[in-house]
Amino acid sequence: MGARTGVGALGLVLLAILVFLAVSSWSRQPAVAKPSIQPITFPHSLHVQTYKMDCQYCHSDARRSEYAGLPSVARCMGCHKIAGAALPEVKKLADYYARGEPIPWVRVNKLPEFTYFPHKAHLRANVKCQTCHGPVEAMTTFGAVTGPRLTNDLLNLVGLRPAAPPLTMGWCLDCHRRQNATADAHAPLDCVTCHH
Amino acid sequence: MMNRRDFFRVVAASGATAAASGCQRATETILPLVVPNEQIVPGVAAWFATVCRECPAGCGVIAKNREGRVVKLEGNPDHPVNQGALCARGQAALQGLYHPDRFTGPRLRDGAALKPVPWDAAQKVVADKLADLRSAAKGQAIALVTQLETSSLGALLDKWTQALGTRPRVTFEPFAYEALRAANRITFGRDAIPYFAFEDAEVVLSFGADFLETWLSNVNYARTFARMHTVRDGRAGTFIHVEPRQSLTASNADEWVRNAPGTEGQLALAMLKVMVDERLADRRFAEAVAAIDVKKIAADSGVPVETIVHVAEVFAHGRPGLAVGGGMAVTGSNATSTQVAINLLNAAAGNVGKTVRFGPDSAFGKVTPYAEVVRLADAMAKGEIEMLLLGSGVNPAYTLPGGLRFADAVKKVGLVVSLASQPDETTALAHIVLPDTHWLESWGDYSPREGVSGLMQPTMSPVRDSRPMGDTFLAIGRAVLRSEEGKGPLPWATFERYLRATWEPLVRDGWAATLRQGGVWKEPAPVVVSTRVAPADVTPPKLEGEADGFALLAYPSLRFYDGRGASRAWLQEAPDTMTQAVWDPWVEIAAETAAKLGIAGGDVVRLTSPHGSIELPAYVSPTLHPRAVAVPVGHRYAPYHVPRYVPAPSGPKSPVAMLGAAAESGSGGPAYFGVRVTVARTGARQPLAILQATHDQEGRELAQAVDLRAAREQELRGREDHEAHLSMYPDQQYPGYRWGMAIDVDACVGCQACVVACQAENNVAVVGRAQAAYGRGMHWIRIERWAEGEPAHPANLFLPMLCQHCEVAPCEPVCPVFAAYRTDEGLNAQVYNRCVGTRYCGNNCPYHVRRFNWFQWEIPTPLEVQLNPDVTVRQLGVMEKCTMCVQRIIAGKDHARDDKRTVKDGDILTACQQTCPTRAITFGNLKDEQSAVTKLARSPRAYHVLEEVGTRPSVTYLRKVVREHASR
Amino acid sequence: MPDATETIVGVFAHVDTTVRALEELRAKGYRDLTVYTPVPVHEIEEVLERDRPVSRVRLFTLIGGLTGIASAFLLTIWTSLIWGLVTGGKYLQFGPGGIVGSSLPPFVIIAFELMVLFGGIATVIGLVVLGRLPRFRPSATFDPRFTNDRFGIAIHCAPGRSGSVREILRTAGAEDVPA
Amino acid sequence: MSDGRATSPTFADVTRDVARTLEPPGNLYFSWMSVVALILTAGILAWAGQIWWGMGMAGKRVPQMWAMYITSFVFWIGIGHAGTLISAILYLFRARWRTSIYRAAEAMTIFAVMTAGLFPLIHAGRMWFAYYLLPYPNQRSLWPNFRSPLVWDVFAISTYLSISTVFFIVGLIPDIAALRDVSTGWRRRVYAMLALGWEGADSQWRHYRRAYGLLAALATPLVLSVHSVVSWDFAMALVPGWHSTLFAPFFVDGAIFSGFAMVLILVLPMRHFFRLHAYIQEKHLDAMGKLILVTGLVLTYFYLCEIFTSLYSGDDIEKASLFWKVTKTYAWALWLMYFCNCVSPLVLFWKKARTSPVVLYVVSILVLIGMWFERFNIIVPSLGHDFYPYTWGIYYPSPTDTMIVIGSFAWFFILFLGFIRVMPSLSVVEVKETLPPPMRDPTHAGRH
Repeated sequence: MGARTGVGALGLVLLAILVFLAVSSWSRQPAVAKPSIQPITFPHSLHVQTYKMDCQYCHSDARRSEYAGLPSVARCMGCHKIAGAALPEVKKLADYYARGEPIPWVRVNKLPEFTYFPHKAHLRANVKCQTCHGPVEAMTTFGAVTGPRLTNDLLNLVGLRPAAPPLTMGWCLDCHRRQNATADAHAPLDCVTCHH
Repeated sequence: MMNRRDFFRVVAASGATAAASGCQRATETILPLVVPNEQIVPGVAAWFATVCRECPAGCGVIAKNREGRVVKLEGNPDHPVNQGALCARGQAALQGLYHPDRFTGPRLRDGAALKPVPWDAAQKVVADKLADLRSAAKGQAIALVTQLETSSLGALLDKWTQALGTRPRVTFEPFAYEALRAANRITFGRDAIPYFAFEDAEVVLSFGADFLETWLSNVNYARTFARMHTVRDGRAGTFIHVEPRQSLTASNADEWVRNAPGTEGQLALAMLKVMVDERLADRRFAEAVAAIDVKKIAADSGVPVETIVHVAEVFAHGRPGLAVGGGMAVTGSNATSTQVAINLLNAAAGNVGKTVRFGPDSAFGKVTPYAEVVRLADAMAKGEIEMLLLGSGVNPAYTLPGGLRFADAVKKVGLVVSLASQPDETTALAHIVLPDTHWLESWGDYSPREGVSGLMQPTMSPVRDSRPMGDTFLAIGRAVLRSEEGKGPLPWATFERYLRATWEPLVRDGWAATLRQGGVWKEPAPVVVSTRVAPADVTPPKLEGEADGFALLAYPSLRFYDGRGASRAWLQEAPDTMTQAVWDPWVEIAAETAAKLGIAGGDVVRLTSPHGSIELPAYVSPTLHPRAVAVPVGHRYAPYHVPRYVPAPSGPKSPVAMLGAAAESGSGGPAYFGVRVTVARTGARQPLAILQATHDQEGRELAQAVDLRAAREQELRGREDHEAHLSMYPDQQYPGYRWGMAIDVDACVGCQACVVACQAENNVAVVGRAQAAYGRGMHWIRIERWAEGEPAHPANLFLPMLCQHCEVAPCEPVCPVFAAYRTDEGLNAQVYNRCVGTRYCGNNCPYHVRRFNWFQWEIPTPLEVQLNPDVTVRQLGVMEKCTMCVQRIIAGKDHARDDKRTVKDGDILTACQQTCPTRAITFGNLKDEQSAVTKLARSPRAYHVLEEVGTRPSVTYLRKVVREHASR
Repeated sequence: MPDATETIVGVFAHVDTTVRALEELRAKGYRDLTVYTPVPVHEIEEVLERDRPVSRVRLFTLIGGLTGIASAFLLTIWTSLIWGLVTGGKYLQFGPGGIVGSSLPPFVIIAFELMVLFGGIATVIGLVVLGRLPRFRPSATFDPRFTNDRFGIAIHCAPGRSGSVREILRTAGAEDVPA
Repeated sequence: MSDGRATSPTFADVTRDVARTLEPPGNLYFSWMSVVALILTAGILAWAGQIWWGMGMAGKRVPQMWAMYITSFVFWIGIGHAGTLISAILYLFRARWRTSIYRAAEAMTIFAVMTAGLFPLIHAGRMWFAYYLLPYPNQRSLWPNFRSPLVWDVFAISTYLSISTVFFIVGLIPDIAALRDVSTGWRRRVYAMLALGWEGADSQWRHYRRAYGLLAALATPLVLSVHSVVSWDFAMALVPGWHSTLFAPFFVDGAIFSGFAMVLILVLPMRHFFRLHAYIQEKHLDAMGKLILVTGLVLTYFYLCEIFTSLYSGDDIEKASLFWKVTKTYAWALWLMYFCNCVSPLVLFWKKARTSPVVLYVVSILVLIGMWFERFNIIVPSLGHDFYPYTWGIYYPSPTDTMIVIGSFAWFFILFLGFIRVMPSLSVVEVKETLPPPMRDPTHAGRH
């Protein structure tokens, strides 16, 4: 019947607008990281679970700097001179060290250039690494799903609110608000704390 | 230090990707260090102390190193010369370090061009030539010219010249104040330039000394001058300045006396005569002024007798006072006698030993007199010199008077070797360039005055393929002498070894601590001098050129000094405070003269002296003495400025091109005040890029002043209560801190240091001449000059204007997307990534302090390496403005939280505050009753700019204090 | 069309004849009429609207308008409360003791605009729904002349009464009564 | 129709005459279209250059961070006022002379608002982020600032465009149906689709009439509000010369003034080329002339108020701003505006002038020039001489912004020229309504 088609047409127009908005909000945002192909297959799970190493043993700058930092090749070699020296991946490491070259790790977690995320302040507030980086301790190849996704935005638009993927601004804010509401914390909500 | 080279390479690579990526999705790699460097934690700044070598003042500097690259310079708070402050030139030194034109390695002349060549080959050419000359016993045909090197490098080079048997090294500084030394030799029997204790003076009487701009040690003297001159507890010193031109220093005087050019010495004697006559000075000085006719001097100088009497009285009553001579007053043909007269004034007022202190003598006393340079140039012209070695920092082809014809003379030299790190007028004449490292990449030491020895260390690995000058000379010297390392007269492997060896006995095992402190300082024993009083005679200055010409005042520029600073775009873009002109050089012409000759501002005029001619656009000045024209020294462009920022200049622009070669007879110094020029219109027009539309406040009371007596009275009574602010809306609450700033207009001298410091700290873009002229400059802070009173003799007020961080900010509610909003801590925030660029905020800001990115401003490589990693580089189309250095606030809070305490005064210094030589800017927490800023905000002198608009700014200004007698 | 009825159309050239036919038909008890006019004609409406309720379009408008006002205030106040950013010293925040601050006056403008927007769109929806638009096939009784300069009356009646209806139409002055 | 002249057209005449305007156009039309399209292309290229190289391509600077784009934005929004005013307010007042021009005016409104709507985009430094102004749930959890006049603009203009369009389309439905029934071929199929199956049945008319009335009732305050909201872009700001409560009525009046001028500029050639003298008669021109005269006089009054309040305020900064505008760099623009807006409409006091198409056309063009400069004078000189003497400066138009502004006229005319060839530019239904309804018995005629 006529009325129903009219409503349908209107709905179509509305949907088109929504899709446009979703795509436009999503398009300029941090990249969705793919599971990475690294120059050396580094199994986080083995180091964390089997050898019980602390994250900060290697990412030692996290507690004192904006950046968590990567271990120097020398630090890797500190253990791997002996440990697992015969393994093919460790040999790659030794090669890099011998050549005095840095290892070209592929970046997984990335915020936009205009966003400052100080690791130090979050560690001081006892935020777990996994909160943002996911269950790295269980990953053999580090990968992450971060940034907004179209499906999430669409669901968001029609009123369903899926758990936002990590490292979007709304997700950061939600956590800060939760902290302020529950803990005796002062998680800042000033834009300039991260955007300056 | 350490092996930072590899690290720098790594960071430079990732920096480049960061700069290129707008919204890139390409795979990005992150590179770890191969070997950890314990000095550097990525994301955390490391600070290295060194000494600024942008001019011979030798201020202490600490360099902020982030990820292996220096991103900011600050004054070393422990250094006795600058005590933490830095001038605009010091702040801009980073642009020399990362200068796009820097040589990327040694160069060898091939026809008109300089071609890259390996180090070994280049050094071999030099060594071979040296060896040839030595074997031909032509040691005296080898000349070495360097800038002022007071300590180890100078000593090493002297050893080098001795070992190779060359002519003695010539130290060349264009501004070396030879007349001061000569006069002190005459009056006090000591060939030295003393320390002038401005801080202890009650009255300062300056004869042309531009001590707030370039004179001797401008940061040191600005700091001490502020201590003497700023109102504290109702007391303030007085400053009287005598100069034909209203310079920046003259503008800061309580009383500026405009005299006929070259009559300063006679005026000093007239004042001495008045003091003697009024028994304000010892009778023995009567002998010196017996022949003085005050009335005649008044007539010659154009200064009324009453003024002479009044100034003399004020000066004599200062206990102690201080008379200083400088600028044009002491570089003319009568320079030495003028300074002798000033010395007598000091002696007669009993200032010697009090404010004129021998002992901590200035390093300027060690400069080879200009007369020696003239002699060398003559030798060159005669073909007696076959090899000329020029150290870095000297640019004689640009700085020597045109009358000397240096460029012609140098063509007669067989081999010209330059160690300059970037191309200039002299490297254009050189055959070989062996680029020196920048001082921020170098080891060294520098002693700006007796008792102060600054130690220099590399603050990062070299940006370009360059070698320290000392290393180059050691290598060449050994090659010539055919000796090995560890043997012979030059055994040291590197200059660093030599430096360590020199310092070893001095610091013993305190090397690391000394490096951290930036040197060693102790108070040298004062030297007592006796005054020789003799009849003084200051003849009128002899000026070359036509009698009806105008006396040329070729004065050193605050921004460029002798031209060394001019290759820094930051300095080009920071306006000259008096004219507010950027980029272009100009000739200042008195309004009367301009009217007579039919010259309007921006008309290109030709100035001609017997020695040369230059063409410059005119700046019509109502204040200049009508018998003079003034041209600043030091304007030049670096190759990368053209045509990026300015159109290519036509012909020379430096006034030294018009100066004569002769040295002043008394001292052997150059005569910057020595010619008369004719002024002729060329018919062309080149309007200057002037940032300030008008110097008239039109009654808007932006910069306010209060009488000294009233200020004293207010100080006693306290501030009258302001009307309570009325609003229908509840006030904003500040749960934590509330940041605010206080700016003392009385202290601000208008030196532009804050402007450049802000530019360095906040990644503020350079826009070039045309854009700046069209109101598209990007500075977050500007120094305004407001002229009050009669146009020919105005009182100037300097008003630093930056975002006022208003509590009821007009810019915020108009922003549709919350890009402008007010933080919980009272900052007026601007979120760049949210900004859409409607520019509504920019219209609605009554102070017009918001800056818009009209274009994607270019940052020529490798200047992008300097960018502060804590501040976003803004994209085209976004608005930006002062953030009160929010990145520093965040860091300061972070440090305080590490110590489990709240932020207190001094934890956070904004970049402008940190560098201010006169401490005019105070930043702090307005909620803290004890903080300095709170106290200043409640000062009786406090006011807000455009208070009636009701924006309730967080920046409080303190009125300038004017003296009753300042009328004239 | 159910077989039980027959449809008769009368084409008129004049308003007064159309009105006359309508009055006649109504008097005879014919209620199932459709009148086609190229323009709305006051005289015809007078006859037709005599015992009909007012068009329900206005209800759509009212509901749309009120929805607009409500959603505007909800949107503006809610977004202010979830992140009470301060601009120009004005704010609306959750604070100690409930909502603090005041920046409501500007929200009235948003409310006004949304009232008009939602009201207008609802009106059109009302028109579409009540007017049974759009139609993809012309109704059987429609004649293209009706949008130009002719008036039409379509009567649905029991098959046996078609004769009398035709008679009424002709008598009233119908130009044409197609079979 | 009361004068009941013998020449009064019949219903069928109306349908035929309107259908005639939609016949395939001649060479003159196409040559005009190509000229306009060429200018539009230049404008689009200029805009592309501005997006690529930056906002600096336009002549803006500190202190004139707004200039010709916002001038043109306000100008076009103002033009967009006449259409809905005619169709809504005059409808409610039952001003019957509106019928012959209202379709063209409404189309003009929509196209003018569409043109105006481009300018905020052209003006924004990062137009690719303009969607930040729209309130929609996003992953940033961030909403626009509803306290900003620019967000009010977004709401006001999008509402205005939506309601005007709805109004326009609703008005078009019966007309298209009429055209459908007299046309053939592909045109018929297209019209059939657009007419939504309108048949003119009483069950449609009753809702239609009610809906149209309600829309008119909603649109009436909307017309007044839109330019008020636009005026608040200025009135809410602090700038001397902007910060005035006078602005809302001042802008609304100016908008109507310029809107009617634009209507005349469009309708007079239409009347000439389509030979619509029977429908757009002298009395229509007379009524339009009167409206222009009245709004012009009111505008003059507002100008005087503006000067008076500025002088009477005792605010030195306001006074300095006024003095500067009247005597300095941009004085020529101000005096041009006074001449065009205050002096030139005075000629319309004479009935001869009001009924002369040539005079009306000249006055209308002058009024448009004057009204463009009015906005220019509000924006550029006010900003150029505001609170802070340090930054006072002169704005110079650049080739880019000049070309874009000229291009906007091309954009508007290309839309309008296209429209009049595919859609009835004269309302079939409403014109018929104003004609005497066909009666067999003439004694009924004239009653209403």
